[in-house]
Amino acid sequence: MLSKTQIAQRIAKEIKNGQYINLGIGIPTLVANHIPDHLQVVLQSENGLLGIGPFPKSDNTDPDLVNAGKETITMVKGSSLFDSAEAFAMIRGGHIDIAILGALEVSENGDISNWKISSGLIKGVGGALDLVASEAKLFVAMHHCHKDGSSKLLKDCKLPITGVKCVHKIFTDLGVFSILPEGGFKLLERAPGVMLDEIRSKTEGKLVIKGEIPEMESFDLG
Amino acid sequence: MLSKTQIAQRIAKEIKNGQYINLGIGIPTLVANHIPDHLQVVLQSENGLLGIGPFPKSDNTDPDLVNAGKETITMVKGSSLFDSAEAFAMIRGGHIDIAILGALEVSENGDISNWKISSGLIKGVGGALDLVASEAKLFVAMHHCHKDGSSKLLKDCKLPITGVKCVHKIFTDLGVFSILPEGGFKLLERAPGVMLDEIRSKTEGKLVIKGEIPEMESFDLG
Amino acid sequence: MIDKRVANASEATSDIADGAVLLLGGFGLCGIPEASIQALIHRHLKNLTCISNNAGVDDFGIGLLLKKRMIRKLIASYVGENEEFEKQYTAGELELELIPQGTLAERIRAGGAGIPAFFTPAGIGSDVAKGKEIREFDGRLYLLERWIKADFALIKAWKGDTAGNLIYRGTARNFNPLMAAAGKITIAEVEELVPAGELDPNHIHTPGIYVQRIFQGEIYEKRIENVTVSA
Amino acid sequence: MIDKRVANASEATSDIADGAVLLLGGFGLCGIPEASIQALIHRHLKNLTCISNNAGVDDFGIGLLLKKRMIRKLIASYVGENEEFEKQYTAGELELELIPQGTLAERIRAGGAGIPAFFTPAGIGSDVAKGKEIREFDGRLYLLERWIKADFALIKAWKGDTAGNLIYRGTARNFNPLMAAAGKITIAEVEELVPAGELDPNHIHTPGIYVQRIFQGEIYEKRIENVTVSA
Repeated sequence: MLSKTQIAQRIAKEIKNGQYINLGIGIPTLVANHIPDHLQVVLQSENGLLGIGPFPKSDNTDPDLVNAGKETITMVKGSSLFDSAEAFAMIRGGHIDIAILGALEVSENGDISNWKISSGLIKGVGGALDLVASEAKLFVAMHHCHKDGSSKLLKDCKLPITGVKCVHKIFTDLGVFSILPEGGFKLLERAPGVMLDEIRSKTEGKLVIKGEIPEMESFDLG
Repeated sequence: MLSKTQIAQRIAKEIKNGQYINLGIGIPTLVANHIPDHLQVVLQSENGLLGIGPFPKSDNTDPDLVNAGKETITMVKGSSLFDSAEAFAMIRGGHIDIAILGALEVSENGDISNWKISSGLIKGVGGALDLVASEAKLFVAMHHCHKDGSSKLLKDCKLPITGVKCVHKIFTDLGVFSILPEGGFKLLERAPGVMLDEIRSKTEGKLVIKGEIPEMESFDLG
Repeated sequence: MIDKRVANASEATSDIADGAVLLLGGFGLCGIPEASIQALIHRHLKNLTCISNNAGVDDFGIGLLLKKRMIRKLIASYVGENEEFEKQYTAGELELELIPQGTLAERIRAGGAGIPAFFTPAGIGSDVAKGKEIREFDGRLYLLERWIKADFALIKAWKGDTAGNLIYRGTARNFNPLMAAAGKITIAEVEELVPAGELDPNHIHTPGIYVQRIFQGEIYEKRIENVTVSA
Repeated sequence: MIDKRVANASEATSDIADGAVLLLGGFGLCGIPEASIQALIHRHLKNLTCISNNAGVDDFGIGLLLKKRMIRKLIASYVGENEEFEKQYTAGELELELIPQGTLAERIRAGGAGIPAFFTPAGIGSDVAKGKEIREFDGRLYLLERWIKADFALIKAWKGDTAGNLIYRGTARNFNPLMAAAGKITIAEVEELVPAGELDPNHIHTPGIYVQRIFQGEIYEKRIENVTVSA
């Protein structure tokens, strides 16, 4: 089973040179720490920045410089600042290559539910609806199950849906999955030490296992 | 009969403190020279400038600074530069108070035709369609008649229409006219020395003359 | 140039009345009109409609207006940081309309730009699309969204000049420029107010035409919502 | 940061092929992509669709492409300054689509921003509205306009960095930023190309994400269409 950091590390391996990427709140934010230095990629913050840098040193926080999670950040060289309409023009207009989001549920046909809900009340929709409706390749980063043990990989989403047929790949603590065009979670990789039976038992939606499923390449577990 | 400069001078008297104004090509451009110094007004150029200043001295022209007529200009203190989408957002969004345009024809219900036409070919529509459809008060500056002597104040426009029921006031070499809600050119002022009969004979559309029509206040004829 | 100066936040906001519809700039607590909000909480306003990306926190930003029960309706994309909101909402005292963040931004931009409606893909298949016209363009589905305009826009910039031209700083820009254009009366507060002509026309983010009143705020707390630092 | 540099205009435009749809920045002769146009006229391209506010003059700007008969269709708001256009148009060799300037700007902006269609008041009652959907919002009539996108956008800025970030100068900005976002491949030429990090992020007009290729042009004639001076 992967830690949140390891899920982020695994997703980072998907990133290619020259890509513009939007990272959602939670595990996706951690991906930034694991993008190899030799890759030229740019991280977008949908409040209005291209070129998110590392978190600042404690003596260098700037209240006028926050990411979409309202966390203090820095800017890398070559950044640009803009307003929120321009930020979403980039997203809606297909200029962002990859969006990495957390989710509460994903369905076997690629629907996603990721609205913030607390005691039955939807507390926010944020920028996710625009991201999932864009042409960006959508990666989902999440735990395979809820805290009560129930699966997040479902036949149909039970929570309000954020977007339909939009998820490209799912990265959980148990493995990596793609969504098949005809529906179904296709298992691509197992997390180190995780057995197929565990994935089967924890996946409520249709799971497709074809041939030998490789174990994830081991990586720094730090 | 007024000269072009005098028509511009007369229009300038309509301008009030605090207004944002778009001046079209031709006579409207001349209005800028006659706005009283004590008024705080801002001239917009729809290619992307608020705060047009006087034409530059001959040793001070800048190819990167032109107005909507592609003429070299200067900027006043407090100007701002922006792109053409923003310029028309200002127009369409109702932020410009007055638009002053030239016209080929105006109809008695306030329609305007002012597209550039040469030998039967429409050579351009420019920004006029956006201006006439905006909430800006529309002033038309033009000669009362075409060169062949035919009237430009018509019952119906014969040329392709730029905008319907949008003209607020018309300033010609013969006088000042408003458009009545029920249709008709209401004569407000005569140009110095111009008789009612001349205006009657040169106005093809419905002319409304009620009571004494004052002669325009004399102004600098320079 | 037209002089847009007013003395302070109280004067700038004095004609905001019960039932007014307000646009409030900022993202989280970043770039919010602190001074205008402070001026409002000293008055006894009722039934405000507040349109802002967030609802502040309980003791800062729009949260202060919520606490004083001045707000009847909130239009936002995310209100998860505000506990007071939940209390009033559950008690049925507060109306809430959640709008996807990009759609919220574009609807406000449309309001300022005179575009009464536009099509967007955001929300297709979700509850957001309920009751909205859906149409296919080039093989994809889009839904129709309307413009948003308001009686007043309360915005915050870094520098401004007396003609109302504004420059923002960092990500404190966010919704402020869009809202500036969508307010019938736009009230801008700045950290530094300079004479017209001192700002480079090429660096201005919000042209003065969108701003009806401008003043320099006295103190800016600029509270940080989530201080996150690296080792 | 992603390095968008290419050697020169020839390399930048080498894959523009017959039948391509091009957006060309500039207003009149102000802010036009001089170097990219020069590179194109040395090739034997056919059937281009050129979208630009104007058509240049006979011996400069888009007029050069017209003279070489590379253009099949022109989409513009005003072509009155170009005689060659009239000749070819009258001979039936050239198609022309005239679009109101603000609608042209907004359609291109929509193309870049992923808005497939929007309503605008411009053109109601005129020939521009023919065949278009008309709808009433809040008591006024508006017509539906579609986005404009292109295979390539050729734009010109003042300063740029290797990451594709651009700053324009004066009114040479005009259509360039909108077109940058609406080109599938956007080719930016600049008077001065600097390393990423040298431009203030707060002064950038076009974020580098919209630019796929950037180069520094060699010489800029910057011809003035109408020199007008005061006494």
